[in-house]
Amino acid sequence: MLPSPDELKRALEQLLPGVSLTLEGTVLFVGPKDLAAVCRCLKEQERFGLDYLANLTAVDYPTEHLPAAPEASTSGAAQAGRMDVVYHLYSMAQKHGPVILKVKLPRANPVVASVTPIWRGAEFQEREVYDLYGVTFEGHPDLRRILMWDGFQGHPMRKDYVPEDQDA
Amino acid sequence: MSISLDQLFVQLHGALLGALPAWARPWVSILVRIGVIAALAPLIMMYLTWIERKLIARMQNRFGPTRVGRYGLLQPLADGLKMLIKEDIVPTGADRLLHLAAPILAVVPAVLLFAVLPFGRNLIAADLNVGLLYVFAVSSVSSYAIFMGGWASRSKFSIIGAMRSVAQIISYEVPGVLSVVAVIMVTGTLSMVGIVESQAERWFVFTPWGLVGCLLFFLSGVAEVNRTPFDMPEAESELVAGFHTEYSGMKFALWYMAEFLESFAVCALTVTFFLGGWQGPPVPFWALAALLAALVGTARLLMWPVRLLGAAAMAGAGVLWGAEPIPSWIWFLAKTYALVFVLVWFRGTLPRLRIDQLMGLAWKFFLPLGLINILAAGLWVLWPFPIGTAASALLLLVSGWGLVRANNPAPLQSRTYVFAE
Amino acid sequence: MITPHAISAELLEVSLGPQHPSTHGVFRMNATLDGETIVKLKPVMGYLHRNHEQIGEHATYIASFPFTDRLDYFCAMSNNLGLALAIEKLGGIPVSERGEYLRVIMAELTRLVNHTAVTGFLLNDMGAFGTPLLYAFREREKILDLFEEASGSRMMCNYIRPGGVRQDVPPGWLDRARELVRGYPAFLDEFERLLTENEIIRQRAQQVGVLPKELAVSASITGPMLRASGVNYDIRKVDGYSLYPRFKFKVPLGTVGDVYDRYYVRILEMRESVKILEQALKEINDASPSISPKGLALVKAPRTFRPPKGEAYGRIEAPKGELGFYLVSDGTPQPYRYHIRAPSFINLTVLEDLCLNHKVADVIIILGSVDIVMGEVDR
Amino acid sequence: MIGVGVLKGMGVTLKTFLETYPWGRGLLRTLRMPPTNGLVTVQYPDVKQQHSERFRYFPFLVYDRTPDDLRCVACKICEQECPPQCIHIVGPAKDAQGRPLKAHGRTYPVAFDIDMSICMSCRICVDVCPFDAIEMDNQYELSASDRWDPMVYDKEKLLKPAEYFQQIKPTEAAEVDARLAAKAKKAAPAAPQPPAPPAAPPPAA
Repeated sequence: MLPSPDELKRALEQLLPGVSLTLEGTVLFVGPKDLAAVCRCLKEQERFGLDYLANLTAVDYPTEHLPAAPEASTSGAAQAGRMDVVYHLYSMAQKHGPVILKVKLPRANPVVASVTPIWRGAEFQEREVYDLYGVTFEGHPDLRRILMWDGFQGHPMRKDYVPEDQDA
Repeated sequence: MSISLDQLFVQLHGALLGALPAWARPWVSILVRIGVIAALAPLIMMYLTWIERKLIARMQNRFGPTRVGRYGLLQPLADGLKMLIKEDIVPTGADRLLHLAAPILAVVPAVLLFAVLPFGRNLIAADLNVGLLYVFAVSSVSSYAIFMGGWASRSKFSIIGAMRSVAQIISYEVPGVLSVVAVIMVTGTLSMVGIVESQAERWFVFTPWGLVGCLLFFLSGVAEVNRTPFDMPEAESELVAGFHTEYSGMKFALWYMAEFLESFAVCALTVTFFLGGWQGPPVPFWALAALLAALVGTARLLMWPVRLLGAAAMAGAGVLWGAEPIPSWIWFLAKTYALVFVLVWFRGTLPRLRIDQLMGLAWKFFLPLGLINILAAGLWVLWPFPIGTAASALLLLVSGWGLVRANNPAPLQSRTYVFAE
Repeated sequence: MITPHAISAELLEVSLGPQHPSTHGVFRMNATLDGETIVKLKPVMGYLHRNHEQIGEHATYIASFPFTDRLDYFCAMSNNLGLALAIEKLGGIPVSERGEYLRVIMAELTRLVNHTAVTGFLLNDMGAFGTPLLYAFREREKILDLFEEASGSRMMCNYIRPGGVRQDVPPGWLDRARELVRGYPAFLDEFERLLTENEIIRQRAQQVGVLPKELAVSASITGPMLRASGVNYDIRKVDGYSLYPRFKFKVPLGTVGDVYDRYYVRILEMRESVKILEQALKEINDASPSISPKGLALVKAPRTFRPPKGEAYGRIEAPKGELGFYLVSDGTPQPYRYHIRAPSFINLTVLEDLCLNHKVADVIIILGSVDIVMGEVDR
Repeated sequence: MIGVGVLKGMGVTLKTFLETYPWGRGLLRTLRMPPTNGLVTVQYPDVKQQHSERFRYFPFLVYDRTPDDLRCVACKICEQECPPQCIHIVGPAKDAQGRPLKAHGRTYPVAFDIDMSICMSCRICVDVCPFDAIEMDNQYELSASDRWDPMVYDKEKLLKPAEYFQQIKPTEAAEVDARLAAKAKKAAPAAPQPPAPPAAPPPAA
């Protein structure tokens, strides 16, 4: 059986001391720099066994602001807007789930570690998020645009994207 | 002079020559033969396309062509017209001359093959005493044409298709020839007429070595003319259209013509070598005439005067020649079209092999079986009836089984599937 | 001694698609060939991209239904069901019992439609000139007739709604469905007689494009493709959504994970679907309306539906795999985020792994066995 | 046994082949073979497929007695809800002072256009219409030689009588009529509206 989000958080904090985790409802927010470690732990620990990344996507919040992030070393406090990357994890072996992970990223320069080395299934989904939202996944083997063409400017799923022929 | 239905065309030809001065006769005779073949070949090709489309459609719960003419009978004409008025496209950077020459080079040998087909008793354009060699010599030219077309198209799909084609044609020619060697050995002649006449008592297909040879020859022939299940060079789902991807209009039609004429020729040659050619059991002609009259008379889509006239003509022919046996050329055509049906049937059912499996089949299975078949034919000739037949049958069965085992066509086992709750 | 590498040839780059008879739409594979062998293959997609997700974020929840029909245009009904499930989760809409039965019936009929068509396409890709495909389409038409009677459209059904289905089925429909389901096993027998045991098919499909279990799980492969590799994971069983726990059915699993297993697992799944349909068509009753009152209100006035702030991920076992809808609500009639987890898009992840060291001809049948529909891949 | 699979498959195609001819069917029946499908193609322009009552293709506007008595009141709900945004309504019609004009007691649209090339026949406009003024047609042969003008259907082209609706979709029309009758009964006490104002649009030619 999968532990409840609460227990999950506690278990993770025990296994990975110093990891930044916050729980909002059923969603577990992970600090961007801890993501890879948390994911690896969730996949490899027998009791979680989350071997299946069902869904990976992003949500754009241009009007919400990142709280004073622990890694405030980036350019000052002026981080207008945030970008969430969402992971839905299940276990195929133990048939449980989902565990919902989210990572809050600064909208101006969203960079997060790629989970493709952990789950191959993230390969195309991360490319899609990169293409449509402009989130850069560090460590992705082949991060290119996937749905839009190579020379395309901008990221069409961002809330402030204006299509070229709006009036046509 | 009474007109025999069997010798109808021969007698017409004779009558025409008889009306001419002696010096003109050989020339006119040659011209008539060329003219008949030149007129016949496109007609055969056109209606082969119609037959193929109709038959495959029926195997797939469809009607096939129905719009142009009754039963879609004028569809080939409409297709030809469409091909003629289509734009002729040559890809940029293609070799224009070879691109044009290739389809022509493909059609010529296909038509040349018709010169030695024995359509009926005394009904052969040129009874060469090396007819068999001529057949193989002429038919192998088509691989040049295909490679030429593929190379000249300057397209990757074309060149892959052309390379596959050359490999395939050269590979399958060997078992094809080997299976006929047995026939030459038994009949002792290379002449087509000679081969047919030596089957007067027994068609070769009814001997053990003949059955195997027939299958080998027919399947190799199917492979040589790139038909399903061996249609690798123009594998639609992989190579778009293979070597003729970049052809359009009349050039494309010429490729098709070559393909269909060669498939007809393969069927006709199989009939000649193994299925007794124009020989047939002595069934009286009236039976066939009655059948045809009934068929025409009950054709629902034809207008009634046409049906009446057609049925009357058939009945009249039955009355006139009813006592004669069914003419030799009808036997020949009937057998050939039966094989054409098999070709179409293959196409309507079977998927295609992969190129490496195809080559494996030719070199690892057909070639050794062809060689053993010659031995079997030798045994059949050497010993009298029951022993020779039994010995050759036994040899072929054992070696066939051994070849299958030796090749071990890999994963032919059935699978088991688990059902989880 | 000549080693295989002693004779080296120039590599040939071939662009299979986007205009190609066997790429199932405008899909492109940039293949690098060594002779006929694939040494590298990169899928290129996006030719049909229309940013469905953004359209969904500007439309009401209900207005997205007709667009989901066009995702995987073979399986409009199950696409509708996926979105309906996500909306029900988000807005807490109860579903009427008859509505649930009708949804299960429609979803399983859709599975029949899809698997029949895809096995036909797969055999067509192997070179069987149209015959299996046309037999498959012949049967598919009969199911589409049923869809038309119920929803008014053959393929773009737009039928399932949060809370049930948009309209009850017309009188007599259930009897016609029962008749079709009764006749379906006979068709499957004929279809299998046609080519399942065929030696050429076995030569072509067995041991080709083998997908190992571990890679399948790690690469998020779902649906028949996953089960052909022997992983027992069927969302109908795992999540038990809708009424599926009520029905007895089994999950067929392959052993090798090659093209042949993917073909045959689909045939076996159709047989299981027929079992589900038989049970559902037997048990269905008209004790409840086909849509719950709350759902009906939604059909009549989509703009009144303002789900509370929050998010929901609804997933179903669509014929091609896990179809997920991720919805984020900000309390307005339009979803704040509308994301589709498209099974055929993610199943393409392993295409290169499956194709390496195979021949060109194998690429085509491997692609056919993955079962993609570009409307869903490109969205 | 090698070859059996191939022969089985060829048997299936041969059987299908014979099944498409009367004599072949007779032969198969005498051999006690179960019947299969035979020819299933519909010869389209000559023979048309029978469509079910619910078959939907492109909406039309319903009017009751005369074409100016259309049920649409130009509330623009369908325009708002249409997923591909193919409906364009101008109205409701107003006089010079900006007061709404009425015909048969109802406001009416000045213009009602549907772009046929955008419409995807999803039936959402019918679902959301509170007045049952728009319904789905079943005519599907609507091709035109030009993408622009002929494909934009204006009010005149969209208007069809209620009898037509009753004819193509009797069950649905009966439901709608019952609903409208109930509504009319409820509204009956209200004062009868004045007759159509002069500014009413001319009925369709």
